[in-house]
Amino acid sequence: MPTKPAGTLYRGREGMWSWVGHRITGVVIFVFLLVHVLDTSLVRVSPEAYTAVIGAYKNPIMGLGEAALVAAIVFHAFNGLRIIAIDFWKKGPKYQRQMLWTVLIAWVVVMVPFLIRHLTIVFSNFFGGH
Amino acid sequence: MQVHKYDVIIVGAGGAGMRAAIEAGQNAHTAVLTKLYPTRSHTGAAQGGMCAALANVEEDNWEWHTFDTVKGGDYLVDQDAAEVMAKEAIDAVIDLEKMGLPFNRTPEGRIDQRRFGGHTRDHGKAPVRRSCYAADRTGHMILQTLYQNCVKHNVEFYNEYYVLDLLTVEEDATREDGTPYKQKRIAGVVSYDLATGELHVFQAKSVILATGGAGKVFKTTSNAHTLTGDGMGIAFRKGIPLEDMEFFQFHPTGLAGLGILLSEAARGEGAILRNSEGERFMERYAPTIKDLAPRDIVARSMANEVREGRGCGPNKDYVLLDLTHLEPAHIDAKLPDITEFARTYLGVEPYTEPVPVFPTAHYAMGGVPTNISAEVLQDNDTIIPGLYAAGEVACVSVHGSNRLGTNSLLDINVFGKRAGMAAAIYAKTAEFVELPESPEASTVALLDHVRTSDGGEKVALIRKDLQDTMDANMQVFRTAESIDRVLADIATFEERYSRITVQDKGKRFNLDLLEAVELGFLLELAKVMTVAALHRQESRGGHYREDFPDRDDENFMKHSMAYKDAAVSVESSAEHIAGIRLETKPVVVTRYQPMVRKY
Amino acid sequence: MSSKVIDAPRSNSAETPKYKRNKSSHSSFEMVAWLFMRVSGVVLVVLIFGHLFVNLMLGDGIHAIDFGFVAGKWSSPFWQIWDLAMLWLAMLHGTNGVRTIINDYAERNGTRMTLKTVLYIASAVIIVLGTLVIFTFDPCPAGAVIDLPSFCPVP
Amino acid sequence: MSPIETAETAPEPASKIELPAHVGGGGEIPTFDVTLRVRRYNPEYSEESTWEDFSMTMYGTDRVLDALHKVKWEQDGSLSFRRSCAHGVCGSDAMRINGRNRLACKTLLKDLDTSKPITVEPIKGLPVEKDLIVDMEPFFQSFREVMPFLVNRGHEPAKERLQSAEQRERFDDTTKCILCAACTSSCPVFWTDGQYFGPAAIVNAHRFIFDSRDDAGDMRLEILNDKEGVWRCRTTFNCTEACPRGIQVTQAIAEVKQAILARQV
Ligand SMILES: Cc1cc2nc3c(=O)[nH]c(=O)nc-3n(C[C@H](O)[C@H](O)[C@H](O)COP(=O)(O)OP(=O)(O)OC[C@H]3O[C@@H](n4cnc5c(N)ncnc54)[C@H](O)[C@@H]3O)c2cc1C
Ligand code: HEM
Ligand code: SF4
Ligand code: F3S
Ligand code: FES
Repeated sequence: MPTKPAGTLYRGREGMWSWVGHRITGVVIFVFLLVHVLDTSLVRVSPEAYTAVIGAYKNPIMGLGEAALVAAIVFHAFNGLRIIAIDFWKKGPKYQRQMLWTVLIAWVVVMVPFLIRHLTIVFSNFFGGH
Repeated sequence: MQVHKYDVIIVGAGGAGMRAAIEAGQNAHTAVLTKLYPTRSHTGAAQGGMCAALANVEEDNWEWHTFDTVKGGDYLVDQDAAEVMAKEAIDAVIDLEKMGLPFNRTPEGRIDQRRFGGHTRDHGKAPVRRSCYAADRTGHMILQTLYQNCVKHNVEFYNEYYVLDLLTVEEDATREDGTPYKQKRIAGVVSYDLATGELHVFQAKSVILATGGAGKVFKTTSNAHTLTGDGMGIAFRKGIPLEDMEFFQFHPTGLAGLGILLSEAARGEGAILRNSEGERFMERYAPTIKDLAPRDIVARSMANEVREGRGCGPNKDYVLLDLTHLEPAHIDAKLPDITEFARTYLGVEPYTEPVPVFPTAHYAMGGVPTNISAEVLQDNDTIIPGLYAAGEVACVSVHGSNRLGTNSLLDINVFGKRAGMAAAIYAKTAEFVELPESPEASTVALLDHVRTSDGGEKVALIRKDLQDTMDANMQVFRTAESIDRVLADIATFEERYSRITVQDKGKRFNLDLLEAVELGFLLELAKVMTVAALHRQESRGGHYREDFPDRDDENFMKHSMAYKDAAVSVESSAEHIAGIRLETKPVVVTRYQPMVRKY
Repeated sequence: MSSKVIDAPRSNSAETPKYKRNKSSHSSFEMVAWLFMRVSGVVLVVLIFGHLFVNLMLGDGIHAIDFGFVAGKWSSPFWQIWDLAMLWLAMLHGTNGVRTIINDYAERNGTRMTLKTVLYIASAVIIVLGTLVIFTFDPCPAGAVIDLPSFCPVP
Repeated sequence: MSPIETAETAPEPASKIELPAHVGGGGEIPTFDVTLRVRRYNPEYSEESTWEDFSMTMYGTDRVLDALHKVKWEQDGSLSFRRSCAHGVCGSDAMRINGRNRLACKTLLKDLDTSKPITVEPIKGLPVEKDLIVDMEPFFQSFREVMPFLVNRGHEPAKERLQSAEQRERFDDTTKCILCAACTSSCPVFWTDGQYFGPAAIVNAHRFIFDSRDDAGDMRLEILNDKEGVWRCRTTFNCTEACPRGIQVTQAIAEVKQAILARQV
């Protein structure tokens, strides 16, 4: 029996792909947040447990993950502001495409210095050792 | 097969059908059967406007409007009907406004009006602003507004139901003078559900035909693929006459090769026509009004240029509509739609390049004869109780031999409303006519024949050949020889049609099958048009006979009435065509005696 | 002519019954939720960027984070409120976002209900837990083996 | 808009001009070969749908609709699709061409990449009936549910109701809708469960909500405040990109959202 619509992928434009990105980053952040609250709660259990878990964040794999998370948050945040502008600014819908480019540029502008700093710390500390 | 029972059945959901449905739906148990979703109807393609002597922007009155209509139709108009239409035009427009139609507005907030070809003040003294419009989408707005109001009034629609037969019975009756005759009565309709391939019989006290035009008998046409003259064809097969079928309007400016309409408003804005030599040829044909001459004259002039070798393009088969001397801003403001058509479909930029155009088959002036109450006539004056027709399928006749621009949107509203009201009133008192025994039998036979016939002929090829010969021989110039050629061709098409093969044998959405059925109607109508054109040995309005270039009021100031009649043989027919009997009907003249038609 | 088999399209079969619109809701919940997403979004930009900046960019970045860092922060009511607001807003914002996504993609009502129940429970647990942690947090627990923040009384 | 001017007010054009060579004659219309890859589906024979390729030679002015006709008329009569006006005003033939919703009659072949097969599929999210034909009932049902008609409770004037040109302009954009469903069936939210009212219904509600003559705006806003109403829009702009009439659909939806907000607070 036929079940679901099939065929080629709908070739949406910027608007659709930015929404796909927004949705995925939203879920990613949410899942992280759940975990993050749980691990932070360990401070209530005992400082040792917390330190142990936080230690796990300090290896380079997690460091990279952390970078990805920040990338996701920054995109989600900026694009969220774009969506809000589309909703409330009269000319928002007209300039949605331009605003998306602005979001992406702002994302790069924020991410580059952050990555430089963050990754240096992550890797220098790992290799340099404490 | 299922049988349904309604007081009123409306066939067609274009402007005429839905205007009728709004009236009938509120007063009687009504259903609308339509082969397209209502909003797909071709009324939505109309651009220019709908005229009424509102006098919102300058002095005007319905009497002038009547005169223009009569003169525009080259005096073949039934003047009582034209008077009704012009009078009720004002209410028709106001009705639409109250239903929500977003007309353009004057600075005072009233409905704005603009000029259109042939509409004049005080019997031809000067152009008058009579056309009410909504940008260049008047037809779209009318269709949408009517559909919206059908939704509001909960009108029942059967979408994608093709009506293929009228159920009529004949009773013996006597006229007042004692002569016996056969009185036709309407019992209902038979329709084919596209989705399932099932037949449904609808029994009804009143039936309104509103199936629109038949432009697809021609190749180059502004009409939709679906305008195959079904209503006319069905009525004709039931022995109901068709009136004035030789008159078909060719609109001068269709996109070359495609037929897509570029509104008359383009020339109103100052666009001009040029031939391959860059010459503004209308100066030769109509020295005073040039490019703004009436549609029939301009169309003939264009065709003549092409015929004399001054056409443009690789095949020298079109002329050019030149807007390049107009300001781009002006074009954008006034003609956004047509410029978009030119860009989209021909890749021509109207700001800088002239647009290829050629006359395009546009409007059937003829159709199922009705009186001013939209009642269908079975002969010159006997009505068929309960059967109504309105819109392009009908011939009231308010358009005579040449329809004025904007008068058709008016026609569908005025006579659609009249038909709807009359049908509901009739249904209140009338009894159902008993359905004939196995009412669907002839439709089943028709479909079975089409489905099982296996001679290998392709429907699309026959249709193309028909359209080619109609374009070549029955367009703006006609002669006895060219008409004879068409008749000879049609004879071969009929023979080929008996040997068609339909590839799709399924039941679901079998459009292949229906295209074959529609071709049957087209062939029938083409033949009627041609025979009637052969008979009319004069030139009048849209019908121009090169061998008889003048109007002949003495012999031909009358409507033609074509009947399907198996008793007519080649020998007994004046036109030597079997199966069609031609009669005439007098024109109703009230105030305006025929004059020479010049602008 | 070539032809290859692909999945059949969604069709009007028994499994997908004739189109039926859900009963209308007659409440403005969706509007409030929508509005909340925007308002909380704007506030979250400040809260989260501040949070990330302080945690990841200042000082030694992520490596500066340890029990002492957290304890130091939460000893000030300013950061307590900051993080509390962030927790609540982000959780409500994220929960509502995921609720939307479940509404969109869960095809059957049963699945939809189940997923949403799980979501709400999880969110409630996390919010309650987080709140408790922030308020009942003791920066200087007794018997700690590791270094405690310097402001703690030496045991 | 001011009334149409006549030729007298427009500049008088020259009686004769030089035409560039390419308009006066000559200039072949280019022809090219195309392959249409059409998604076929006919539950009478199989519950599976298949891709089928058709090759043909077409002209520079041909549209996808012409190619489909050529297939139907010359190669396979059973290929089924809806169409009527053939110039983009009736809304019959919205379909997914190379992955995007368009009207077949408004998409010229030459504007597509003809070196690869052109894919043609039914629009998404509505039940497919046969080949490119989908069941439009859900779509029209949403349309009907937003009360798409003028409601006026005031005193009926004898003549027309007055409306200023500015008031008329306010909802001009949304009067252009031809109900082709290209927007609704391009909306990722509509695809999910088909419950969302969809952009077309909102566009048609907008047309009346912002009509100064109408008195039922509140009721329509209430309808669209539903959980399947405007709040489900995720501003993906697929609808706006797909609309063959160039309606600013997302903008219209935003205006309706704001109208609901303004009414509640
Ligand atoms: C491009 C163009 C521009 C025009 N511009 C103007 C203008 O500016 N002003 C003006 O006054 N006029 C204009 N006209 C003319 C005018 O639009 C039409 O004559 C008029 O709209 C016809 O309306 P109708 O209701 O009779 O038919 P249509 O609107 O054509 O409707 C026909 C209906 O019948 C149904 N139908 C047909 N056959 C069957 C069947 N077998 N079974 C069931 N249902 C069937 C169809 O589904 C459809 O709903 C224009 C025409 C064209 C083509
Ligand atoms: C940093 C500031 C943030 C801003 C400005 C922001 C903004 C937004 C906005 C405006 C929306 C609504 C999108 C729409 O209706 O189409 C949204 C959706 C969403 N947000 Fe955020 N958000 C932020 C942070 C977060 C966080 C921290 C989370 C996770 C906990 C999150 C998870 C989500 C999710 C899951 C959605 C739903 C996505 C969807 O429906 O497609 N957001 N966000
Ligand atoms: S808004 Fe545009 S895309 Fe949507 S139905 Fe109307 S015309 Fe089609
Ligand atoms: S595509 Fe859908 S999500 Fe909104 S912007 Fe258009 S309705
Ligand atoms: S056929 Fe009418 S819109 Fe394409």
